[in-house]
Amino acid sequence: MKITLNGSVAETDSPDLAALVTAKGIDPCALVIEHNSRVIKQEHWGTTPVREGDVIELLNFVGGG
Amino acid sequence: MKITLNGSVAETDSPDLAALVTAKGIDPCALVIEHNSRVIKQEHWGTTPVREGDVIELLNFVGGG
Amino acid sequence: MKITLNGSVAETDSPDLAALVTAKGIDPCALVIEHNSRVIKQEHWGTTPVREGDVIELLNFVGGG
Amino acid sequence: MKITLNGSVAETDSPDLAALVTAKGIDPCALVIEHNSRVIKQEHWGTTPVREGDVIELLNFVGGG
Amino acid sequence: MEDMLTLGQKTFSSRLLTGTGKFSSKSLIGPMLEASRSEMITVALRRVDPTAGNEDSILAHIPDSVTLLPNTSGARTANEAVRIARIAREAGCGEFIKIEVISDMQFLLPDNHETLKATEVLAKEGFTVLPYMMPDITVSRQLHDAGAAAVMPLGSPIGSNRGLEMRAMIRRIIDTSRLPVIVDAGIGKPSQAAEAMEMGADAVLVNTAIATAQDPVMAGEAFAMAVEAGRMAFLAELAGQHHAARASSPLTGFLRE
Amino acid sequence: MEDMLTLGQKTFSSRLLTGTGKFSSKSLIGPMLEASRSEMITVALRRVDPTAGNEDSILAHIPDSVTLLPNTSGARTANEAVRIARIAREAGCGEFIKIEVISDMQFLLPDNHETLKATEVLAKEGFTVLPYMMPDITVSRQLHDAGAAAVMPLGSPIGSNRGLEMRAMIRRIIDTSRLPVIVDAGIGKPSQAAEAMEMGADAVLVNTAIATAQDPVMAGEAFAMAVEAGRMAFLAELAGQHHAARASSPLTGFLRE
Amino acid sequence: MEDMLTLGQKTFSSRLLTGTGKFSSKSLIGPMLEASRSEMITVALRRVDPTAGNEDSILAHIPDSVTLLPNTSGARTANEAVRIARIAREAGCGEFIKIEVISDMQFLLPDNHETLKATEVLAKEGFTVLPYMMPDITVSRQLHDAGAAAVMPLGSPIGSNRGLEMRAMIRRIIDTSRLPVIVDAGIGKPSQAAEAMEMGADAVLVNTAIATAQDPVMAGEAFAMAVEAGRMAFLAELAGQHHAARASSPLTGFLRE
Amino acid sequence: MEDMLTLGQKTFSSRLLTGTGKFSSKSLIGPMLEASRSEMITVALRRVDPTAGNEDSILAHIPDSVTLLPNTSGARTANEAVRIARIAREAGCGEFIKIEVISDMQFLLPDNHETLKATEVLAKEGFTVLPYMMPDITVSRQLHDAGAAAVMPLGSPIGSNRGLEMRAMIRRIIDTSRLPVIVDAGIGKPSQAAEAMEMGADAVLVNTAIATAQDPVMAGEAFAMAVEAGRMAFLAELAGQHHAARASSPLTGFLRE
Repeated sequence: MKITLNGSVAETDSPDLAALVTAKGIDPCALVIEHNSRVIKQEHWGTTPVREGDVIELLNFVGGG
Repeated sequence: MKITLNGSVAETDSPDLAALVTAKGIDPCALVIEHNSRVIKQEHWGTTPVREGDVIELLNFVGGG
Repeated sequence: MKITLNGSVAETDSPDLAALVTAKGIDPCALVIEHNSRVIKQEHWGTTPVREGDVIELLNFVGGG
Repeated sequence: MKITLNGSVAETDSPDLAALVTAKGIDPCALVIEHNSRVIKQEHWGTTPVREGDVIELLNFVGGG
Repeated sequence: MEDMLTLGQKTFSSRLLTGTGKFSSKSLIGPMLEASRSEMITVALRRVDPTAGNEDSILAHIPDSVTLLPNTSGARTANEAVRIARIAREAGCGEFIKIEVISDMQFLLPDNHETLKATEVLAKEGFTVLPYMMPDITVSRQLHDAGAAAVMPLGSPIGSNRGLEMRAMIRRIIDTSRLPVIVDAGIGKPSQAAEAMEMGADAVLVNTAIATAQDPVMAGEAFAMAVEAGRMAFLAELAGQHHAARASSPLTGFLRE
Repeated sequence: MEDMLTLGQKTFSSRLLTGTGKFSSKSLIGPMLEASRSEMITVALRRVDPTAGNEDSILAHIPDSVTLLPNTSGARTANEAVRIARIAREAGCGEFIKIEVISDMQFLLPDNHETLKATEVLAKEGFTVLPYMMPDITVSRQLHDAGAAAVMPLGSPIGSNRGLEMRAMIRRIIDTSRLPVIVDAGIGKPSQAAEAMEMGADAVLVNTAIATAQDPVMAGEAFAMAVEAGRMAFLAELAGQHHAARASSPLTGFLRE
Repeated sequence: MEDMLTLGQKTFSSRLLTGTGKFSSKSLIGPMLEASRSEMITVALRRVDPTAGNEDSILAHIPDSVTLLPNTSGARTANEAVRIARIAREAGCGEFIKIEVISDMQFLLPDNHETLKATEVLAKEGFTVLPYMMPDITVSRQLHDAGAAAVMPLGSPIGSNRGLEMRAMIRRIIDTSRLPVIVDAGIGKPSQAAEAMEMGADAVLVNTAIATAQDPVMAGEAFAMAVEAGRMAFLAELAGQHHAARASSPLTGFLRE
Repeated sequence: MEDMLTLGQKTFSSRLLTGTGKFSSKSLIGPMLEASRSEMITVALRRVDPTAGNEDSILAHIPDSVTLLPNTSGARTANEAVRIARIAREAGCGEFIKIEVISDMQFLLPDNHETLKATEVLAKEGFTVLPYMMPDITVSRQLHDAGAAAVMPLGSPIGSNRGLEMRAMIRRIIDTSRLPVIVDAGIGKPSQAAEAMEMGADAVLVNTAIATAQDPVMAGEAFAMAVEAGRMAFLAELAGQHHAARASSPLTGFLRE
């Protein structure tokens, strides 16, 4: 299905956020996920389904002044 | 009748702006009159009646930076 | 006899520097004595005679930047 | 004969300063000549002999601040 | 040399704007304008004080050749500034307006946001808007987009004579602005006016320093010359400063073997 | 207004001294002098370079109406400076001499003590001595006692265009000196020249900033105007700076009940 | 001496805020925090770059004892800043947020009006809001009214190390603000941090100067000492400067008749 | 880190020299020395005033661990300075002497030439000579050749608290001097002491600013920290300033398509 991931259209078949993170090979620790404008806590990634047209932001903290 | 003149209530019996200026003893040259939020050109002062409750500002230009 | 003490002429009958200091009622501790342009250590004040015309400076350390 | 010209030893056979200037091909106008530590006015160059060991400075004015 | 300053529809050869405030006598304004060759001067609008007696109007001291620049002093909001501007124009003062909106009564520093709102309204109404502002690049760009004819960043507080305290930001505004930049307020000495022009400012506005000098007429001439000197230095492209010294006379060892 | 500068036996109406160093072409010197109305200009003395070919002398570019100020550049001791001064005078350059004794070859800063010694000798010989110096009140007083005609404290290193780095000490010299004070070296912008004059300096000497500008003639005119502006500001007695703002328009609340 | 800084609900003994940007290695952040004893540090939020590989998170280098101050860098409008702030809080970063709204991409100067709007929203939502701002007294007062916990006027552009270019306005903000004043951005040397504190600032934020030093750990300690020195000088009430000299040794003529 | 200052035969870990002048009470000197960890302090020599009564000596307030630095204040010539120095040494004050020769009684500025002459004499006699001087590169080099142990250029007039007025020349002395450079006089704030150290000065001497503070003990500690901060910044090699901004957070557009 098509989703908007970090601002660009992406193709995925991950059923939920946890699967999406694994599929993308991203270190889950300190990862922040905004799912359709709501931040999802890590414990709920596995139970948050990914659906056609979802807007998902995968974020983390970096050095900044 | 009562009017609001330069922000304070005033009593006058001047029928028009020209009379009001004379009554107040103000030099008409370079005087600016705002009558109920409209500026009245000097040639129309004599034909602009003063009525109960009018809001009148008598203004002029002064030194400023 | 007459001596020059700290820049002004003074009259004294003190036989030696130790006596002079006592006569002047000056605290000897941290006092510096220049006798005819030579600094005299405290242990020699008692054995340094004061003679007519001697030039003596009684000095001490004060606050300075 | 040998002279010291502008700080370095030089060989010349010019009998006088005027001849020296010509020999060196220097524009005489605005030229300043110091001959054995004395400045020689231009009208005397022709009558000022150059002798063995003379110290001669040929100078002029240049831009400076 | 044709080096003119254009503001709105008008073109000026003088880059020194002056003001009418604080003169010990109005009769000094005429001679000051002549000595300074200033072509634009500010005036303020106030309620008549009937008790004041009939001294002559400030306008009587300003020749027709000099463009009037009414300011909106006294305004604390965009709406008040807009109202003053409209009265001034209807009173026959022309299209020029200096927007001055001040809510800080201690240092008399302008309110940039209210100034921007007033600029938007008055530019649409055809005024030639000269907004007095805190030096702020973002607001400077917004004033351009709102239709201002120039920006007037302050050097330091009004009447403080503290010069170009805001030098660094003013320079950035000059380097980025698509509008003429007129440094206004706080310029207390000709050297400061010259420095602003050397930085590339298009003009400066000086009132207090001229009006409060022992000799305002001579002071006006002095500022005029300094502004021209600074402008010419800008046009003549002086070299920048160097860390080291650079000999101005030849360094050749001299009279030394 | 008669506001003249007197140095030795001569009186000048211009307070801008210029220099002949560093011009891309000597032919610019004449027009620069005309534009700047400078009445005194420095020249240096050097050994002829026979290989250089016969270009015309710098003197040919300086009108007789302008006073020559030969400098002693190249001298590292008082004796060398004295010798150069004597040569310059005997060569017909007149009585004026700018003493410049430099042993610091990195920043070209003057040696005050050697400068003082040379001043003593040359003043006795009837020269009009203008010593270039590190700003130092003690030495300034000694130069007066030695017979100098003025003191020339530096603003910053020669040719650095760094302006009045030594501002604070120069001001103290101006406030205490019984001789005219001419700020020399480092003045890179008209605003800096104006500031020196506003402080009460009697004149400034500018060479590098004029000679190295893209347009030296315009730069000369710019500095001339700035010097005059600063002088007029000094005479017009401008007010000092204030900590707080001082309204230039009336503060009466306006159009507000 | 108990001299604490209170921001929102928290109290700090250190008045030096630091940042996590620009370190050559994240592993320097821990030792720097220890050396500087800084108790609050900024972090930024960005999209994950899957290509970047899995380096450890910046958060792993910040001990729990140090308060996180997420910034809204990247935001060009109030709405974007609000969104970033909410994400940061929901991600567990706590109540503190540094609002940074920048539309000027050349000098990275903040947009005061958008910053004010974001402050109003976030303060209502219970954030402890620290807005980064152009030094502007009017906006400073409005930020107070909008519920900010402090104001963060800039000294000079981010990362420029130009120090307190805006000194004069910052001083006025300090003198009038009812909120703590934290000088942010541009502080490049300990002396500049000390000067801000001597003026009465409540704290300073330093990132670039520490992170880009050859030895960031030593630099962090240096800034910490300078901030404390400046604070103590403020508390110890040093005397002001004098026009004249004041002898520090007795002036009595000595050894002289 | 072993970063010691060596003057003559002695080595110091503190780079803050202090003075004993102007304290409201001598009893503050001990605690100030403890708080500032200063290891060298100045004292002056004066004729006893028999009428003054017997207050305790200044020396009683200075622990043996602190090196005495007698000054020659009061001297107007090299000879007077030499005489005072000899008396101080014979009185048991050790080898250190601060040469202070002042003929300018208005601004108390030193006489460099007399200072140089005194240095030559005293260095030959085995003193560790610290000459107080006008910042002058030529004299600085001559003082080195004359055997001084350091040079002490002034920041601004004694007791004026005007800071580093002579900044530009002091920097040049630091960059060229083969002797330790101790900035003396006029330092009125910790930030100014830090700046001197950041420039590369080896130490600073502070008296008035500490002694006249409301709380001299806290002020002493503040200056000590500032000196250390400035020194560490110098050693940590901070980056220089940039014309433009340098983002401290990533500039990647964020949350924006």
